[in-house]
Amino acid sequence: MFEELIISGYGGQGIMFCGTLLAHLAMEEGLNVTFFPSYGAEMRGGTANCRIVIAREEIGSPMVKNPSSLIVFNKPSLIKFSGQLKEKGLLIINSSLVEEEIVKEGIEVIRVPVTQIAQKLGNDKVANMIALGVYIKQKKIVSLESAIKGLESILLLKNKEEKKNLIEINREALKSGFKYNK
Amino acid sequence: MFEELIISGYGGQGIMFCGTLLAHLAMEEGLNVTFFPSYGAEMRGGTANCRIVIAREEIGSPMVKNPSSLIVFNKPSLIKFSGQLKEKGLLIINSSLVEEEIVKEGIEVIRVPVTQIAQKLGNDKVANMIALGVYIKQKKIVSLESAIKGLESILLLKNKEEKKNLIEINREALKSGFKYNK
Amino acid sequence: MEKKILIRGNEAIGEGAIQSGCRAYFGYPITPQNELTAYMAKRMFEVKGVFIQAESEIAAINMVFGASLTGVRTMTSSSSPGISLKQEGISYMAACQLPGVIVNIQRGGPGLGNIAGSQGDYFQATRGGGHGDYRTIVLAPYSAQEMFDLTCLSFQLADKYRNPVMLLSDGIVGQMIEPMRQNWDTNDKNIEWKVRGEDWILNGCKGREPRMVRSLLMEEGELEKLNWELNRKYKKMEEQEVRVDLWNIEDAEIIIVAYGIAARIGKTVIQRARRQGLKVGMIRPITLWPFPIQVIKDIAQKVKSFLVIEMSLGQMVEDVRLAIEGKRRVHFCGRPGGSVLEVDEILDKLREISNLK
Amino acid sequence: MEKKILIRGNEAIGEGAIQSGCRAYFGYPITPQNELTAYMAKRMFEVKGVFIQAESEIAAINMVFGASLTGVRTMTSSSSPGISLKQEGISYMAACQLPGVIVNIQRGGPGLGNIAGSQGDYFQATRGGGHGDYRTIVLAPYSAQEMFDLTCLSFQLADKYRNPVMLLSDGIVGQMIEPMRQNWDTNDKNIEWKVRGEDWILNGCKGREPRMVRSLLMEEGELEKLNWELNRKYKKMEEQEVRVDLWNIEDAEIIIVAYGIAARIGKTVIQRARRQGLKVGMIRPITLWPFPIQVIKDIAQKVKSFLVIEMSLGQMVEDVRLAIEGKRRVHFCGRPGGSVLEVDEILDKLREISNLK
Amino acid sequence: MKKVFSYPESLKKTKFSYCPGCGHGISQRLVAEVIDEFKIREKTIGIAPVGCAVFAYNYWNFDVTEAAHGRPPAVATAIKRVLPDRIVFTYQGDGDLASIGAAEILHAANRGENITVIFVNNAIYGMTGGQMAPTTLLGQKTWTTPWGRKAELSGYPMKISEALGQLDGVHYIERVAVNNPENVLKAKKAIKKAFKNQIANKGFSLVEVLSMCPVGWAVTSVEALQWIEEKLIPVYPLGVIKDKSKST
Amino acid sequence: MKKVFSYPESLKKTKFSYCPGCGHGISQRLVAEVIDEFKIREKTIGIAPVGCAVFAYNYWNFDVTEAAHGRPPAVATAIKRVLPDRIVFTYQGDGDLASIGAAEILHAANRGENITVIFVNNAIYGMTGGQMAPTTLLGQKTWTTPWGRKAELSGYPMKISEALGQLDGVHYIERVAVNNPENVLKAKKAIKKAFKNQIANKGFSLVEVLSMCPVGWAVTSVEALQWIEEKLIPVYPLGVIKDKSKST
Amino acid sequence: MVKIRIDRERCKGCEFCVIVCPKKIITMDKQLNSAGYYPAIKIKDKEKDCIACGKCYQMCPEVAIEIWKE
Amino acid sequence: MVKIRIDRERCKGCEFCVIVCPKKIITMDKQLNSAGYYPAIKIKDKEKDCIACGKCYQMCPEVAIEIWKE
Ligand SMILES: Cc1ncc(C[n+]2csc(CCOP(=O)(O)OP(=O)(O)O)c2C)c(N)n1
Ligand SMILES: Cc1ncc(C[n+]2csc(CCOP(=O)(O)OP(=O)(O)O)c2C)c(N)n1
Ligand code: SF4
Ligand code: SF4
Ligand code: SF4
Ligand code: SF4
Repeated sequence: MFEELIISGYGGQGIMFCGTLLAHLAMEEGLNVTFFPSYGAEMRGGTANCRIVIAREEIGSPMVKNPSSLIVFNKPSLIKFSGQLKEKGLLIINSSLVEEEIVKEGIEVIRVPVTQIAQKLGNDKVANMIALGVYIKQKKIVSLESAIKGLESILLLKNKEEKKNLIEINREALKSGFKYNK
Repeated sequence: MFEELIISGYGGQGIMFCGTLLAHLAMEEGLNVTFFPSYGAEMRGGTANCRIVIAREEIGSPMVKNPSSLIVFNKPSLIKFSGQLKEKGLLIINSSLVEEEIVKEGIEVIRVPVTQIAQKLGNDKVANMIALGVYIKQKKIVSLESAIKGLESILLLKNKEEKKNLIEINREALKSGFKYNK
Repeated sequence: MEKKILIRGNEAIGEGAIQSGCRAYFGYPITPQNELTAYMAKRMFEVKGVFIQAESEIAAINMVFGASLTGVRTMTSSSSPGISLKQEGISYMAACQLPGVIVNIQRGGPGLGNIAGSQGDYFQATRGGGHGDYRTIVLAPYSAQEMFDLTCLSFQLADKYRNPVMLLSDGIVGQMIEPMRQNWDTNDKNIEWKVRGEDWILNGCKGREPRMVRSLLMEEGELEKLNWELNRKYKKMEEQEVRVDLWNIEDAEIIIVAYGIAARIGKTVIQRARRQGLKVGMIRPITLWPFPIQVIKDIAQKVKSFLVIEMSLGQMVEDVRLAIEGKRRVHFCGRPGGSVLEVDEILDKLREISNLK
Repeated sequence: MEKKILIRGNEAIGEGAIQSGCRAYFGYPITPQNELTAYMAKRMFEVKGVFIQAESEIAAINMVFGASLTGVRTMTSSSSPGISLKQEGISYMAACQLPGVIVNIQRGGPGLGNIAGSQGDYFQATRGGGHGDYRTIVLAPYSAQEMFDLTCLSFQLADKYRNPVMLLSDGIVGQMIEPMRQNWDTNDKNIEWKVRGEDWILNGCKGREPRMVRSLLMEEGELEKLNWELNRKYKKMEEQEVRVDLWNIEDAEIIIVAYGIAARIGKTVIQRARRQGLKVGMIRPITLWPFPIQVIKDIAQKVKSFLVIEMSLGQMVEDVRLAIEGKRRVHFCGRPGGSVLEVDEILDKLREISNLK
Repeated sequence: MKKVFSYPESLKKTKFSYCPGCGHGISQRLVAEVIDEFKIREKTIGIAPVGCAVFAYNYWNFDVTEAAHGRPPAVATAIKRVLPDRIVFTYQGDGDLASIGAAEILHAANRGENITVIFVNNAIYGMTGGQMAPTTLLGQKTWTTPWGRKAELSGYPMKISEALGQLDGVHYIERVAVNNPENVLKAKKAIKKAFKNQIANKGFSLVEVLSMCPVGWAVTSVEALQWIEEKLIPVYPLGVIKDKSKST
Repeated sequence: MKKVFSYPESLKKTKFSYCPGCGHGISQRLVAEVIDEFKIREKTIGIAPVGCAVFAYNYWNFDVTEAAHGRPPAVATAIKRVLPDRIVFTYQGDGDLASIGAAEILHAANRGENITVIFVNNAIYGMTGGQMAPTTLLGQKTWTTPWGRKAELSGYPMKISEALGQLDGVHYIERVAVNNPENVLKAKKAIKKAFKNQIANKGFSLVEVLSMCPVGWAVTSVEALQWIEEKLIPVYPLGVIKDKSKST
Repeated sequence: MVKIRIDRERCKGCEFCVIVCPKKIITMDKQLNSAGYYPAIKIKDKEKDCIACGKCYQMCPEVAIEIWKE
Repeated sequence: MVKIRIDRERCKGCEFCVIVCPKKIITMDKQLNSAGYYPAIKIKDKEKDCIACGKCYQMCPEVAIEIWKE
């Protein structure tokens, strides 16, 4: 297994959390993993993206150039990265914000209106978890159960006295992503 | 000709002026010359000395280690440098301040009570010129006339509106050094 | 199974310092090392150490100077422009033989440059960007694990030699998050640390003669004497402290020499090159100074040629050339300004080299 | 006969600057370069230029940065510790491609050291003590005459390449007084000087588009682009600006390589060695960067071995080794900490070398 | 119809890269307006700091350079000395001016350099992600004061303008804020005065602008306006700190 | 017979290397006496500056280090933070403290570090041979102001103590002189207070000592005493500049 | 008559203009602009109440507002 | 009775003690000391006038003076 993933979107869309959670899940599965974040030239706003490599073998460069998978949350990200996707790669698009139809051939495209689904769940901040759910199901890096366990433990670690309902809604988002039928 | 000279004494005894004047005179004679000053670790007081090389050929290092001549104005200088003097070297001692008799063999020693002579001339600051006069006469690097001319031009340069009597007394000092009979 | 945690390179350095007993940290914000300063702000408070956000990098290195004088383990960190400002202070520490760890998470230069990872400060780190004939040991981690481990080693070596040690990493390894072994006791109270160097530190002259620590040495020959003393110490480091990581050397015909992030990229290159049938191995200097001269000399006997890869216009390549002394061809592939070396480009270069007679 | 004047090395630099049209000087006192700062205080007033005793070396180099932006020829000077403090600023100037002259009258280091002449900052000067892949041209005068001449050349090269140039001398050459040709018009009013670089300077955007001068280049590949551009410029310097002085080379069997004050000592050594029948010559690099690699390579064909002499623990010797690539033995004789190389010691070494097979 | 409030000529059309609600945009517009009003655009040279405002050269429509962190006063000094008939100003954050650049501002002020300084005090290091600034308030949580700034550990909110006011070289210092339209207009007046002083060769003038950094303070943009009113102004009172024209 | 005025224990017997008539010897003796009187010699760490006083480690009979030029406050801060029960002080010249080290002193003061600073203002750079200091008087001739200091070119005599007085972290600042026996005794009192404050954990204390540099001023030793009285004190008036114990 | 123009693409949605407008002419849009912000927009039919006081202009950090007057 | 001692070798001849002494007990020597300075010396027979005010001690930059009292 050698998976190279780029996740990209606006700052504030939870890109980094999505990526670190995935890295954590991979680590818990005993895999090697690297996570590399990148912010645009601007402090805030603008695009943010991260690169994740997951592999059984030792990981050399963490700097993914031609990802095998790509998750994009907005249009600029699609424009920027879709060309770099490997042949037969996986592309997950937040169809709530990205209308574009034209993407290159020979890749698998999954469109999911993650922002809408998230809004329905009551918080558009969990769009990231929905996308992650979709991704995990596709790539089978980890089971849904492990993913949920990982998510909970990380949220608990980060926000010691976090309200339960934050965990709740994130868990639900992850689940609905996993169960989403394209 | 290859002359290496060290002049040494207390700070304030006019060591540096003495040395630069000599360098100037040598230059005017068309010789190569270097002058290198050195102050002790302390700002003022302590010893000051300078190293002068005068030669027809190109001068390499200005850092005289074994001088062919040495002029010392005080006891610490004698102690410090006399051992480094070359064989057959010339040693001029300010006998007003240095009583020591024992100096190494095989060198030419001239004792001149330059401070006393200077005091007689009316200003113990010109002791340096007396010593220089003695030196010039010995080494014949320059004639007394050229030396006086050089002295005057330098003093004029340095102190644009300098009182005449400063030039006067320096000139006299140089002369009496030149004429001093050991 | 060992416990692993996911940690950012910069934070791994911080924890390494804490676990090494570092109890005085002085820093000034600069990207891409900010997580380290922030980490220290939090952890020093927890372990009752000293944390000061200094008014500048200059103040920070001079605080390290002061803290080191007292015998506590101490550290500062910054990135390229800030490290330039510390050069005078580092020279003073070297002259006064004060231990201390200086972390440089390199970014793109020269000037303000950018905040991407880069390796443009190799010369500065290994040749002494400061004035005078001094040396600092330079360690170059290439993973989160090494960020931790080499930080610990930095403190040990700094103490062992009473010398500043520089940890030279870059924005990529600093920002990257990776699993790392957590093989320490997480109860801070159990972290052992003690004051070092009871024979030279300044802590009040009770029960002993007053001491002075200084680098102004104006008496004749005094400074020369210090320099020869330092020189002997540096020679000892050259003999004893070289560390290097070899990879796929046995059957290699071409050797990649790379450190830090470039070495990781090099590993990807080698993985792919081997699949294409190219016999490529790697020498990864872990100590950039002292540089693994002998290791390179020895391996040079057995291989065809060398390829140095750096995220710079070519700095370490000089050390490789100095080691090889013209006995093998030394090729170079570099990218400056914080741009990341391309695996494909290096592969091309390797193919080109392997076709050379 | 040409008119000669007796002048101190430091002051010869100052007059060279004035005669080159330098009209903005910024300095901070430090021994052994104080005569230069004092000289500029006096002369700048006379020629109606700008003189500021800055609050620090850091302020001074950043003032040079500012003055250079306006198109005026500008200079700063200091000695070792002060030069360390300027490293960030020099890196910024290199990044912004701003001309300017930086004078380092080296003293003994590391740390506060002493105020004697030394050559311990060679690495710092030639490898860029600051961060990032930049280069400064480094000129090394060895007489009062060259203090003047090479200062003039520094300004020309700085302008030609829009790059900082370092004049690297030391306390001995700086303090030494020697005759120098006075071949300029002593009426200050006749000194010609003009603003340079009308196409890049900042002086208000009247009649043109606004300009920006900056080194923060955050867009993808932007900083890399600058670095490659700089690299091309540096390559051009390497091709065109090498300057070297050869002495008694024709029949030489052993070559002394030395610069600055060490080269003067070397001359005395050679004068004496020749009297003793040793065929010794000298290569004196005048540009330390770009280094006379090819000259050394060529001469290496014809001679037996090399002896590098430096008032340091051995820095330039690396460049000589890099040039010679193991083809000849390169010996070294150095003294650190501001102690002066002994003629006799070097003579001994020469004899030893000439007896080697 | 006539434009009554329009984009100043001294601003390029480029979008700012600042965070939503950031005060830098307002201050930089005010500077641009003042320069327009004095008609000095073609002879002005601006010096951007290292800090969020570093990108000012992308925004201002006149000659701009960027100085090393903390060194704008040194750069400005040299430019003004060489070109005394140009208008030279620095624009600096609190980290740049009061922390790493404390010596440079103190000395430019003490020399009485005839320059204008716009000092944007947002009580935080914005660009590097929100560390303590010298001007950070007691109790304020930042990346490097995770439990709030404590005087014993990190000292006091630094009153650098008051300190500078003690120096004989200083002609004019005023503290303003940009947290409501009235204050913005007062800020503009102060900035105008600071440039007018330079035009009239009066010497060193500095305007301290209390400015929003919602991201650094971890509040919403609108809350940031109140934060200035309720927290910042009580510690840094608005008004003239020194004005040599008025003394005597 | 009993010794009534004798060489303090906290001074080694080494001779000073200062010029005849230099004020450093007096100030350093006063520090030594105060340390003797508080019986803190064995727990004191002194920090010498770069300047004529750099050799202080040869004179003081307790632990002493030498900081890089201008950085004693940073070095002192670190030592005091790591060893809060030791007595830590800096001894700095006007070039060291007010010029290159302006940022460091400002920030140590603002942090309210519990240290003592002896600031020797002799209105000149002594060690480097007599250049202008920030505190040099207008009209004063130095190596770098050959025609006398002019405000337009070199700024004003810097009142750094007054500027520091504006910072909340400062507990105590007083200016004294050592130009006559009465002033010397007052200087000692101030120095004593500055150490006492540290012992009592009161925070940052600084004593500015107006001090003779006959060589730098190009006057005789005796003239230097008058020079302080007639020239220096009118610009730098003696007395308490700030004392938190007294305010309230 | 007064006209105001809010540059939708410059706006970053800070809401300053909304809260300072004495006539409550401005509100926030529900659609993102291309930079990912919800920009300010004029409330339909409210523009006629505008008195050109310029408060929105003064407070807008993006200089996204311009105002015309008869 | 009061006794003062001036360390001839420490003294650098600044004359401070001479001018501050209210009883004019001190003067300058005509002989250099080994460091090249003309040091201060007690004027013969004047020491008995000393009141141990310590002014010379306070002003001496070289800490060259010590004073004893009965
Ligand atoms: C020498 C150096 N040190 C540190 C930095 C990193 N740095 C960039 S901006 C900044 C501080 C910004 O804070 P401030 O001046 O308050 O401006 P703001 O961003 O808040 O507007 C720092 C420390 C740098 N670029 N150079
Ligand atoms: C970084 C650096 N810059 C400059 C110097 C040179 N230097 C030595 S002492 C000194 C100033 C001394 O003046 P001051 O602090 O007033 O002390 P004083 O000698 O008058 O007592 C300077 C500039 C140095 N050693 N290091
Ligand atoms: S971080 Fe703060 S100062 Fe910087 S752009 Fe954002 S709001 Fe403005
Ligand atoms: S130069 Fe001045 S301060 Fe320095 S020792 Fe001499 S008199 Fe004292
Ligand atoms: S003030 Fe400007 S940026 Fe803020 S919401 Fe209104 S138009 Fe948008
Ligand atoms: S005061 Fe001291 S140094 Fe001065 S003359 Fe008297 S004894 Fe000598």
